[in-house]
Order: sequence, then structure tokens, then C-alpha cells
Amino acid sequence: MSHRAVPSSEPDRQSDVEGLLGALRAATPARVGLGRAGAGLPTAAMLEFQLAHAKARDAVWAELDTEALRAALPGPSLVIASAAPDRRTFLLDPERGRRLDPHGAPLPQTRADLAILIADGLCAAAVQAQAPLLLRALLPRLEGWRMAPLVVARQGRVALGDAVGDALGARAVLVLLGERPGLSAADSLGAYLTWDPRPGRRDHERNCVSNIREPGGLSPPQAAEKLAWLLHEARRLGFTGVDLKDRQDAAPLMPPASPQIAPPTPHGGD
Amino acid sequence: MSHRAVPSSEPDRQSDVEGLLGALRAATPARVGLGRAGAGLPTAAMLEFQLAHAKARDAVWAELDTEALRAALPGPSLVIASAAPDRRTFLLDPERGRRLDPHGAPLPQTRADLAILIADGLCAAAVQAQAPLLLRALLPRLEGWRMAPLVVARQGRVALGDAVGDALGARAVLVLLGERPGLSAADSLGAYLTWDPRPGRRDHERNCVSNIREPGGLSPPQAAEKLAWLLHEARRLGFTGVDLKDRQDAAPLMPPASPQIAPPTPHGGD
Amino acid sequence: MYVATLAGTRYAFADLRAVMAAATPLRSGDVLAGLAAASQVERVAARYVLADLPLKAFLEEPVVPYETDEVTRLIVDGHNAAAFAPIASLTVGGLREWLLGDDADTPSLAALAPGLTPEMVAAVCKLMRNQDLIAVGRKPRPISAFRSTIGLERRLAVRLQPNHPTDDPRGVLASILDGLLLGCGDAVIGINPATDNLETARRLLDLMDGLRTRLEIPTQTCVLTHVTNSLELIGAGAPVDLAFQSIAGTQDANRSFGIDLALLAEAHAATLGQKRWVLAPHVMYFETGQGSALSAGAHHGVDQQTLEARAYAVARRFDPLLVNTVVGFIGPEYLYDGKQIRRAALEDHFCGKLLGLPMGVDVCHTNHAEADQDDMDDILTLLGVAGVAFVMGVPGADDVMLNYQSTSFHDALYARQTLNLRPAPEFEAWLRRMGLADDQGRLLDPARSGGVPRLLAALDL
Amino acid sequence: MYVATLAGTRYAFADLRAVMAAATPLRSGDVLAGLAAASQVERVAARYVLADLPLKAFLEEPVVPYETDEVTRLIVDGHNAAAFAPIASLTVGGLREWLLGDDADTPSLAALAPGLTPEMVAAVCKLMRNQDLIAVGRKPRPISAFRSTIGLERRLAVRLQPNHPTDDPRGVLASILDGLLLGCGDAVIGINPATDNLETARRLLDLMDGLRTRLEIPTQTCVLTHVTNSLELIGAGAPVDLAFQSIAGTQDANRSFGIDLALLAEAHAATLGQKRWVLAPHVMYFETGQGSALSAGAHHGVDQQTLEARAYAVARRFDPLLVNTVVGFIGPEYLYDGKQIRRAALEDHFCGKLLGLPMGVDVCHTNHAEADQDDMDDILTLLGVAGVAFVMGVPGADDVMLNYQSTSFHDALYARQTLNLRPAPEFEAWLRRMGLADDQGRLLDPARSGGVPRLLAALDL
Ligand code: B12
Ligand code: B12
Repeated sequence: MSHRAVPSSEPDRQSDVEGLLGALRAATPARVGLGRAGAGLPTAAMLEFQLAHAKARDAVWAELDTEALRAALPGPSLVIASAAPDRRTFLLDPERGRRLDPHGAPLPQTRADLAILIADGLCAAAVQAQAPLLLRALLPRLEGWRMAPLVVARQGRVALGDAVGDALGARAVLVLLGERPGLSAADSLGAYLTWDPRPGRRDHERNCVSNIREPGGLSPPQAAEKLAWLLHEARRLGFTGVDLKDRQDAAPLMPPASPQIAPPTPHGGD
Repeated sequence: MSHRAVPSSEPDRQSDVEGLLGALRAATPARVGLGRAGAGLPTAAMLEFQLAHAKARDAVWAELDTEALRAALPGPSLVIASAAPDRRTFLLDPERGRRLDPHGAPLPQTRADLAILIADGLCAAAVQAQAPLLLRALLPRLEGWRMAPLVVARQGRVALGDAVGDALGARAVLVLLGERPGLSAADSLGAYLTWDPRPGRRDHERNCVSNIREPGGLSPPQAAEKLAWLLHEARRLGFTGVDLKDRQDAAPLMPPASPQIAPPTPHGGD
Repeated sequence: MYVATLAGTRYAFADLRAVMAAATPLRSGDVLAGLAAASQVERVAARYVLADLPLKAFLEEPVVPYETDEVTRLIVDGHNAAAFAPIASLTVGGLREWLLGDDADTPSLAALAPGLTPEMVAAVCKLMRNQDLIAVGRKPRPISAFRSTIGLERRLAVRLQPNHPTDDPRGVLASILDGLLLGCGDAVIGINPATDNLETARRLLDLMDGLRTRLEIPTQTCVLTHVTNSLELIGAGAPVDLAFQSIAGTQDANRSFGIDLALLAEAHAATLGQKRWVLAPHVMYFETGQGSALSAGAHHGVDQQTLEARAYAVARRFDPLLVNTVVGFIGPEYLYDGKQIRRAALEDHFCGKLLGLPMGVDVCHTNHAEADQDDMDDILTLLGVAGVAFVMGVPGADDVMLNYQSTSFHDALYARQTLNLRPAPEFEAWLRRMGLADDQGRLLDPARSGGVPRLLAALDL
Repeated sequence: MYVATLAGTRYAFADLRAVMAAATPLRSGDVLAGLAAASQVERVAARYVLADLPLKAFLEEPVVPYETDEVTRLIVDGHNAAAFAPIASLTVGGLREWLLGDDADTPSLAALAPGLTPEMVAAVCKLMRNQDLIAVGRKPRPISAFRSTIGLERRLAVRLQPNHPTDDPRGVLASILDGLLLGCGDAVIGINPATDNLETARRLLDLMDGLRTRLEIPTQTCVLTHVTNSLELIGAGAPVDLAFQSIAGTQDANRSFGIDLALLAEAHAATLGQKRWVLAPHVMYFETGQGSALSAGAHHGVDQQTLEARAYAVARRFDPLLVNTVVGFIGPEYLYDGKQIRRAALEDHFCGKLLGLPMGVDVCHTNHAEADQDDMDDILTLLGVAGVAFVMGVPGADDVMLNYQSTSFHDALYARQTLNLRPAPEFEAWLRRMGLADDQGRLLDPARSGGVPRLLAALDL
């Protein structure tokens, strides 16, 4: 806005306060400190929101460029499709995104320890951006695991991994896919881990690592570390799900009642 | 409702009141005297409304059976189409319903005094039901008028008559078409009269007779009478529109302040 | 040429009309006219342009030419620079913030109204979220009066709309009584006559006037016939309280309605000459609605919401008692579904109020639109919160002559009860006198309270 | 077999589930499940059937088998026949009318709640127009309390939701302070942790508890982690005010969430054992939302609105402080657009309130749904009128971790100002003490009022 109608508050105090809050604000992508016009948002903040919304909606509909993705992956890959022929069907009938395309070529039996499925999910851009980075950080930590070929899927949901892992004959499946795009994070990856995958698995039988993106979220290397921890635990216990608790972190408890000196979380912030 | 929760009012007074209002209620199809549950509608009245709404919506989308209509008309007819290829286009782009199908056969030059266009408008059922009756009552009153062949149109709006009248070389055009269906009247015909029709005519240059239906509205014979009056006036004056006032009726003024003894309107009521 | 660059992409708009149209929330009428933004991002880009535009730009670049349009001339020549002065340095985005802020209160907005043009109001409206339209829309309180007072705070008046497919007086009377028993009719008892017949109009006027005087109802009555008919009726000595007319936002659209400003002025003068008012000389009843200009092929490349606001400039010239936007009346070609109707209802109410008008809304839909009673309930409730001056009351929400669904007497009762709103004060007192409402203004069961017998007795029924 | 004949056409429904599903207003989730009515006329036919159905039928024909579903057993075994007695002879249509009538007031509805099953409530809900859902939804006033009181009349509380994509404590703190400055946080300060990591959850709990005690905020805090995690955290001595869990309306759906009633009972007991409340022992926070059972393939041929009501039966078993329907959270496969989300929001609020729950609504949408902020504004306003107990407050309405849009601190402020609603009384007093609000409860500009410095001083910042 070049001409602001609302007079700004007394400059001295205002700047004090700004200074004090500024440091905190820098620590979050959240829309804090927007000011207000009456009870409403200032015009600039409102328009930023609307622009972000328009873009996030476009992100949902963007298609996965499978060839570009495969070229960026650290290893050979197969391309498959789910039973959802297009984006609209995928959005309105999630079940189809969970089944293999009935007309697709059969997947090879592998007896691998781990299969990895990379799917568009709700945000192709996220997969395109984060999945190669994550895999480059993860694969070296899985020494000794027998890996199935990477599988890339269009119009895929989390549970598609059950069908894929089952078809490949893998002991576990890791699904990397685009989380639904948000206004401030339209490129965030989710990772879902399922032991003994087969159609019919429920979500409480999986583990999840979310908000993987760089910058602003869990960085791919941090995510890889966490996933490696979960994978090793899963192999040790023989299951995934709610009973496999994430205790990866052994850092000491934060002293209560001292929020201002809170150390960064183990996996960083920014 | 078999089990009513709301206790009905004291029976004696109630019946008094019912009796007094009953006669008035019979004089209108309007939804009067519905009672109430709190501020809301009783359940039965609400459901009746919802059913009527569902049916009225279906009525909008029903297609005109041109052959059945033509068979019922008192005279030979041509069938044409507007530039709206289907119902959806017709609804969302009214302009197309006002132009002739560019691929249609040309209409014959007639130098007639009057052309009559019968179109589906917003309610095919209304045309199907009322137009033949109306024409049977109207044509005999137009002795001495040179008539163009009747024209039946699919996906037609009022202003399509301008193009039709112009193409036929007629001095006036009368358009009969289905008014948008209401909840209580999903078969009501509208008649629009335009002197010297040609594309570009505005609505203030036409006259209109509406709510033609039997029972419940202006009956086709009554409408025919009014239209004949308007047609003769239009021919006398050489124009239609806001300056051609409907003074068909010469009945004396109703005495003021005596609503209960109001005589029926000239064209009836029921 | 107006330009915004968002994330590297450049969006250009040929002129102010194009910016205004592209900035408008999606609606079918603008799509039909080929004026809508091509994408949501482009729509937001247009809003960025608009936000930074000084309000003065609207005084310099009329959206419809001054030379050929009398509505533009009315707007430009009638603009009050002194009233505009306090906001003269603001952009549209700045005006939005000012309107939301505490400085914009009922008195300051009343003072500002003559300084606002419809285009400014339409522009800021396009930057408003629905909550903004509500929060700001409830601040101005334009008040008008004839025999009852319209627009007071914490009041909601109702036009009683007793239409009948053949104008049968008994049928009309049944609907009027039904409405009165449910506490409606304080804005006006107004009939749309089925025919254009002058004798019929006369009869209906006599019927309503007789009823009103006999029952001593502090309200006004109206036959919503063409203004030329009202002039004839006045000439013939019929009891015309209010002259009605549909109006639109361009000279051409008004011409297609068979009117111009001179004709309206004539009708205004003639109706004033009747001297039938008791409280104040507000003698005009106008109806409007987005889409009517486009429908008449008279939109001049301007989006329908802006044109609607321009219709209010026509209205305010004649000190109306009532301005009613019949918001979902025409059909889906202008407002496709419940969402578009809801938005338009809030927009029209907001714009009319800011321009100083006693705004009512006919919350309605047709059977070819994608809308239902749930949508109507929502819109009515939102408008009630936004402080709408009046709404329609149609028996059972079903207009059996105009073939559309509006709000019912019950709906009005719901809104009043739920939002704690009362009828116009004069009418409320009458309801109490008639035994139809109690001292708190709560409607009584008429059969039990004796209200019905009293009403019918007064009518000799 | 249930049958209705409308205008000569016969509509048959195999069982009660089919009637219920077909009677539901159109929504994508029921279409997806193959349960929706084939046409609008069929939908109305199902409503006719439902209207005439005695309420008792729901006690006789459970929609999910008693033998195999513990939620059904909870509903049937927990039904209070004495409370049901006054309406035992009614049909569903009759119950609708009774609820709309004056006899149904706050005390009588409180007395009735234990006599209502979720299926009865879901059924009558399907016969309610949106205005009915609002008019009736505002009558029950279930009240709960921990350190603040939730659900009082003319109050609107807010969950402060300061999520962060990596659970960074400084980032979380920034959002909390932002919310407090805007008067939010009286329902709960509740974080959805990005990870499932127990240490992280512990840290966030400590952070919030420290802040709360230091600033003496009369509210409660919560980390919305799986209930098994909360049990572990309690075991480890972490400051767990409330145990959170997502719940659904069938045993199978709950199992897919990794829970059952026994686990919830265990968590309830453990959290009660903490004895951290001041006002009353309401220690559970539940979230629900239409579509979750179908999403888990555990819907048993029952429509999603009925299943949602059944989730409330689970909730009320454990005297929750807060029940929050996250109404547009999952996506368009269950609620396609703004209209469907709006309807579901009103339904869920209505059903929860009738069943006796302190109902909040997360008014929200995702970016794959056909909805926008205008829709959210409308829903928030309607719910405010309907007397919702609490809503969400997310900075700028944008949840940067869960990737969806909810209501913002500003939105809550809008709703409070426009509808004249106040924060929870204890919290309101605190706002005043901190110089953040004036004596009328109006929020002050924190920079001017000294509220910010006071807040930061108390934090040693
Ligand atoms: C929709 C409607 C309108 C819309 C038309 C826009 C549109 N795109 O549809 C709007 C709101 C603009 C409108 C305005 C008016 N209308 Co009108 N309208 C109707 C309504 C409700 C439905 C018409 C319909 O279904 N048409 C069928 C479809 C298929 O036609 P269409 O080609 O799509 O639309 C055309 C007609 O609707 C026509 N039209 C609409 N109203 C009128 C009025 C007159 C006098 C004429 C000649 C034509 C006309 O204009 C449209 C565009 O060409 C009818 C009531 C009814 N039961 O029919 C009243 C009705 C036709 N209108 C009426 C009136 C009085 C008016 C006004 C004169 C009101 C006023 N005082 O200003 C104005 C001006 C009309 C004009 N000269 O331009 C009267 C006519 C009475 C009579 N016998 O003469 C009716 C019967 C309602 C009533 N009793 O009050 N109207
Ligand atoms: C949508 C969603 C849900 C929906 C899922 C339904 C659906 N049809 O989508 C609902 C509301 C049911 C849900 C429930 C829960 N969720 Co959830 N959910 C999400 C969300 C917002 C988006 C997920 C997404 O975009 N997936 C991508 C699409 C393409 O996948 P999909 O195949 O369409 O959908 C599947 C996944 O979403 C998966 N899923 C969703 N949540 C969870 C949680 C866990 C632990 C697992 C293993 C799987 C899972 O279930 C869906 C059906 O198979 C994420 C946040 C985020 N930023 O990603 C949180 C998120 C994944 N959920 C989370 C949690 C904690 C839960 C609950 C355990 C909460 C609770 N305490 O009960 C429950 C139970 C989940 C279960 N075991 O079934 C956490 C996981 C934390 C972690 N690292 O383990 C996340 C990251 C949010 C958070 N931080 O709170 N959730």
C-alpha cells in the first residue's frame, strides 16, 4: 500500500515492541504480526493470502513430470500408475489412488528388505523437489538392506505402497509423496513407512515423517536420519505403527518455564 | 406427520379462525396459513416445499417434444432452433437463445401481418400444455390478419422472435414461451408481443401477458382475449411497448376500503 | 494500462474497467460478458492494482463515457468534493482499512456518503472479504420514513409481497393477512401485479389502501408497476403512496426499462405532490439487481457489480424510502449458484449502505440456479448480522406469480428472533395494539391471543 | 423396507441406514460411498419416510451391529430411558417441531440430552434446514471447564493453534504471543506436533506450561499427539492438562486411529489422575470430522453425517472439555465445496450440542477443496449466531504445518466484535489485567496500551 489510512502507533514504543518480537517472528513461517485494520487484516496481508491460495490451488492440479523425476533419482526406477486415470478422479475418489492400475504391467517379485514408492500424492512439485534429496541422504544409511528398484507412481496415495510393496514381495515399504500444499509450504513431502505391506493395512500400522522440505521444514538430511532410525527400529521390532514410538532423540529435557531459552529442536528449525 | 409434538391451539377459537380464513385461502395458490413450529415451518409444509423445488428444477431441464407440440397446434408449423445447441448453453448464455441457429434453413419471406413463435423458453411443459389452447382461442379472433406459418423453436428466448419475425418479413411477432417454472406453477406460459420485429429490439418495445395457465392462472381463453385486444391496439397505434397501455378493461373502479367484497378480477381468479 | 507483476509474471489491464472486472470475485455474468479474470492469480493481480490505485482516479476516468451516459453525468456532477476531502488522499486499499477501522462509525460514514462515487464503493467492495462486507456493512445506518421508519439499528423491516397470478383481490388479501399475522409488512405492502392493466393496478391500490386505513396500519402500500403507469394512476387520483421502478446503472439499460432520469424526476415530483406521507417525504421504491444491464446489452464493458453500484447513484438522487436488490432473481447466467448469490447480496447491501441508501435485499433464487433454501437461510442470516434494513416476506417463500423463491414471513420471524431484531417501531406498536405481539415485541400465537379475531373484526369479515 | 410414494412414484429404501443416507443433503463423501440419493426427489422421499418414523425405531434398529461394534454398545447400553420419556412418542418430524418450539429451551434440552441417541439426532438433523440448525443449535448450552469456562452464553472461546513445521519452540512461541495479543487462547493453547517424537512433545508441553504459569493465564495447554503418547508423557511426569485424541463413529474407524474405548478410558483416568484442573475435571480434548470412517474403510454402509454424530457418543462418555469438529479438514472427497462444508459445520455443531457436548468447530478448508476465505467467513458468522462454543485461532488463518486454512486470530476478533461475543470470563479478566483489553472487553491496540511490553516483561524477553 502506498497510502495507508490507519495511522501507525506511537513510533517509540512501536519500535521497541517490533524489536522484541522480531526475533521470534523470524523463527516461524507462520503469519504472525500482521497488524490489523479494525478486526480485519490489513489489505496487503489479505492480498498476500489470496495470492498464496491461488497458487496453492494450482499446485494441487499440477502433474508429475515422471521423466524429470527419474533422472534426478539416485538409482534405477520403474514407472507405474494407480487406478485413478486423472487428477479429478484422484481427488474425488481416493480409493482409486490406493490401487494399482489394473491395466499396468506386473511388478517384479524381489524379496527385498525395502521397497520405496515415490508418488505425486497431493503435490507433484513437492516430490519433484524433495524426494531426490531425501533419497540421496537416506540410501547411504541403509547399508546392508536389500533394496527393490525405486518405483515412481502417478496419482498415488499412501496406501498404494501396500499394493506396491506386496507385489514386489518386499518386507517393508517406504512411501514418499507430496503432502497437500499449504499456503506457505506448497512443496512439502510426507514419508510413510509400513512393515509387511499388503492391501488392507490400516494407517495405525504405519509411521509417518512429515513436513519434509528445505528450507522451512524438516530438511531432507534430517528426515533421512529420522527415517533411518525408524527403519532400523521397525526391522528390530518387526512392526510399524502406533506401537513403534519415535524416541530417536536422546537430548535432555528442556527446563520447564523458560521458553525464551528453548534450544532449537534436534532437527533444527532454521 | 402422524405424531405431532406441538399441541394445537384451543379448538373452539381455532375453528372460528379457520373458518374465517378458509374462504380467503381458497382464493390463492400461495402458501398461506402454514402454521409454525417456533419461528420455523412445520415439517410437512417444509417437505412439500422441498418436493416442489426438486420438481421445478427437473422442469427447467425437460426438453420440448416438438412433434407432439406440432400435432396439437391449430395449423401448419415450421421447426427451427436457436443458436444454443443444448440446455446448459441455453441457461448460461441467453444471447444464444436469442439468435437463430446459423446452420438452420432460411425462413420464407411472408409479408404477413403476424408471425407467431412458440418456444420452450424456461419450461417446455408449459408450452406443451398451454400454447395449443391459447392459439385455438386466439386465431379465431384475428380474422383478417394475414398469418405467417407457426414457428416452433427449441432453446428459444423472447428476443428470438425478433429474428424470426424479421426473417419472415412479418409486421408483428407474438412469442409464446414457457416462463421459468415456479414451485406452485411449473406450467405457466408467457406471451410477448413486438411490433415491427427486428434484431436489436428492446424489451420496452414489447408488451407482455404472463402467467397463462389453467387452472390457477390467466386461462388461455382470457389470455387470448387480452392478446387480441393488444394486437388490435398495436396495429391501430403502429407500436408496442410501454406506451401501449393495457386498458382492455372498462369495469368500474372497486369501491375503496371494502376488500372483502372485492369482485373477481375481469380475468377471473378461480 | 494498469500492470501488476506477481512472482515474475506480468498482468496487464487495458483500462480501469478491465481492472475492476478482473478484480471481481468469480461470477457467471462477468464470464458471460467476457470480462472475468482468466485465472484466480490474475484476479488477485487485479486486486493488487486496485489496492494501490488512488481514489481520485475514479473521478478522472469514468467507466462509462460522460458524454453519452446520463448516469455518469449524475455521478460526476453530483460528487461532493467537501465530503470526499477526508479520504481524498487514500488508495482503494487504504479506504478499505479506514472503513474497517474505528474512525469509520455511523456518523462519519453518513458524512462521507456524498463524497463517495459508486465506482469507488464498487472498487473497495472488490477488495473486501465477506467478513469485511459484514463488519463494514453494518456501520452505516441510512434511515428513511413514510408512515413507518426504515433502517434503524436493531430493527428488521419486511416488505409484504402478496402476489397472485391473476391479481385476484381475495387471494391477495389472504396473503396480506397471513403476513400481518406473522408480523410482516412494516417496510411496505407491495404487490407485483400480474398484468400491466391499469384498472387492475387501481383496484389493487384501493384494496390495500382500504385495508391499511381500516386497520390503521402504520405502513405504506405500493403496486410495483411501471413508473409510467404510476404516473397515470396518480393522475387518475388513485392512492399511490410510493412510485416504484426497476432501475439500472447505465442510461441504455434504463432505456430498455423504458425510463430515464427525467421520467423518474417526473414521477418523484408527482408522488411527492400526493403528500401522503406522515413522517418524511420518502416516496420512491426502487429495485435493482446485478445482471440487468448486461441482460439489456447495455453494460459498456463494465462488470455487473460496478454497474449495480451505479444504479444506487440513480436511486439516491430521489431520496427513496426503499431500495431493494433482488439479488438472485434473474437466473444462473448472472449469478450461478448460492455462493455467487450470497456474495452479491453482501456486496449490494454494502455498496448501497455506503452510498447512503436504506438497503433491503430480496434474498432469492430461481429454479434454474444452483441454489436452495439452505443458501437462502445462510444469506438471510448473514444479512441480518450485516444490518440489512428490510427483506421480503412471501407466503411460504414461494412467489406464485413471479415464479421464484424469496424469503417467507417465517424466515423474517426466524431472523428477528435469532438475531434479536425488531420490526419498525410504529409497526411494532401496532402489532401490540392488535394483540399480535406482546410487550417485548414477541409474536403471539394469533389464534390464542385473539389477534386474528380482532383483525378480522376490523375488516368486517 | 421403508417406502414413500410421491406423486405416483414409489421410493423404497432397504433399511434404516439407506433412509438416513438418502435423506442427507448432497455431499461428495456419501456419493463416494455409493450411499447418496440418486435424485433430489428421491432425497425428499427419504425425508418423508424419516419424518414419519417414530424415534423408537432407532432404539430397535442399530445402524451398526451391536454385537460387533463397541460404539453401538456404548450408545444402546448408555441410553437413558427416563430422559427419553418426554419425547418417546414422537416421530422424527415431530421431534423437529418440538425442538423448534418454545418448550425446547436450554434446561429442557440439557435434561433431554442423555435420552437422545446420536442416530436420533442425526435423523432430525437431516430434516432441518440451515436456519433450523441455527435456531435450535443455539439453545443448548453445554458447559465445561478446566481453568477457564467453555460454552457460556454470549461467549466465544478460541483454541490458539501455534503449529510449526519443525516444532521449533521459538516459532511456536511467536505464534502463541501473537494469539494472546489478539485475545485468543481461552479454549486451549494446543499444538499439533509435526513429529511423533516423544521428546519433542515433552518439550512443547514444558514450553507451554512454563509460559502459562509465568503469565498466569487462566487456560489449559495441550499437545495433540496420539493418546498413547499422552499416556507415556503422563507416565514420564510431563505437564499434561488434557489428553487429546481423534475419534470416529465406529469401532473399526477408531481402530484405524489406533484406539478403542478401553484405551480412551485409560487415558481419561490417567489424565484425571494428574489433578491439574482448577474449576472442573474436564480433561479430554477430542477431534472429529465427517469422512474419517469412510476414509478408513470402516463406515458400514452408514452415511458420514450419522457416523459423525456417533463419534459424539464416544466423546460424551468421557466428559470432555472440548470437542472440535475439524469440518473441512480432509478434503473434497468428503465435503466438496463451501456449501457442503458449511452445511456439515452447522450439522456437527447442532448434533454435538444436542448430545450435550461443548462443541467447537474448526472452520476450515484445504487447497484441493472448492472453497475460499469468503466461505470461511460465512461459516464462522453463521456458527457464531448458532452459539458455537469455540473456534480455532491460527496465525493469519494459514496452518504452516498441517497445510490447510482455518480461522485466524483476526477472524475470532471479527466474530466477537460483530456478534458481540466475549472471551471466556476468566480469560477476559486476564486480558484486562494484562492491559490487552479494556473494561468492556474490547481489545486494545497492544503497542499503545502497554500490553505488549507487560507481556514480554513477564517473559523476561
Ligand atoms: C425475469 C423477469 C424480468 C427480468 C428480465 C431479464 C432476464 N434476462 O430475464 C428483469 C428483472 C430485468 C425484469 C424487468 C422488468 N419486468 Co419482468 N419479469 C421477469 C419474470 C419473472 C420471468 C420472465 C420469464 O420467465 N421469461 C421467459 C424467458 C425464457 O424469457 P427471456 O427471453 O429469457 O427473458 C426476457 C423476458 O423475461 C423479458 N421480460 C421480462 N420482464 C418483462 C416485462 C415486460 C413488460 C416485457 C415486455 C418483457 C419482459 O425480458 C427478458 C429479456 O429479453 C416475469 C414473470 C413471469 N411469471 O413470467 C416478469 C414480468 C414479465 N416482468 C414484468 C415487469 C412489469 C417488468 C418491468 C417492467 C418492471 C418495472 N416496473 O420496471 C421491468 C422492465 C422490463 C423491461 N421492459 O425491460 C411483468 C410484466 C407485466 C406485464 N404483463 O406487462 C412480469 C409478468 C412480472 C410482473 N407481473 O411484475 N423482468
Ligand atoms: C489429512 C490428514 C489426516 C486425515 C487422513 C484422512 C485422509 N483421507 O487424508 C485424518 C484427519 C483422518 C488424520 C488422522 C490422524 N492424523 Co493426520 N494428517 C493429515 C495431514 C494434514 C495431511 C496428510 C497428507 O497430505 N497426506 C498425503 C495424501 C496424498 O495421503 P493420502 O493417502 O491421501 O492420505 C493418507 C495419509 O494422510 C495418512 N495419514 C494421515 N494422518 C496420518 C497419521 C499417521 C501417524 C499415519 C501413519 C498416517 C496418516 O492417512 C491417509 C489415508 O491413508 C498430515 C499433515 C501433513 N502436513 O502432511 C497429518 C499428519 C500426517 N497426521 C498426523 C496425526 C498425528 C494423525 C493422528 C494420529 C492424530 C491422532 N492423534 O489421532 C490421526 C490418526 C491417523 C491414523 N492412524 O489413521 C501427524 C503425523 C505425525 C507423525 N509424524 O506421526 C501429521 C503429520 C499431522 C500432525 N503433525 O499432527 N490425518
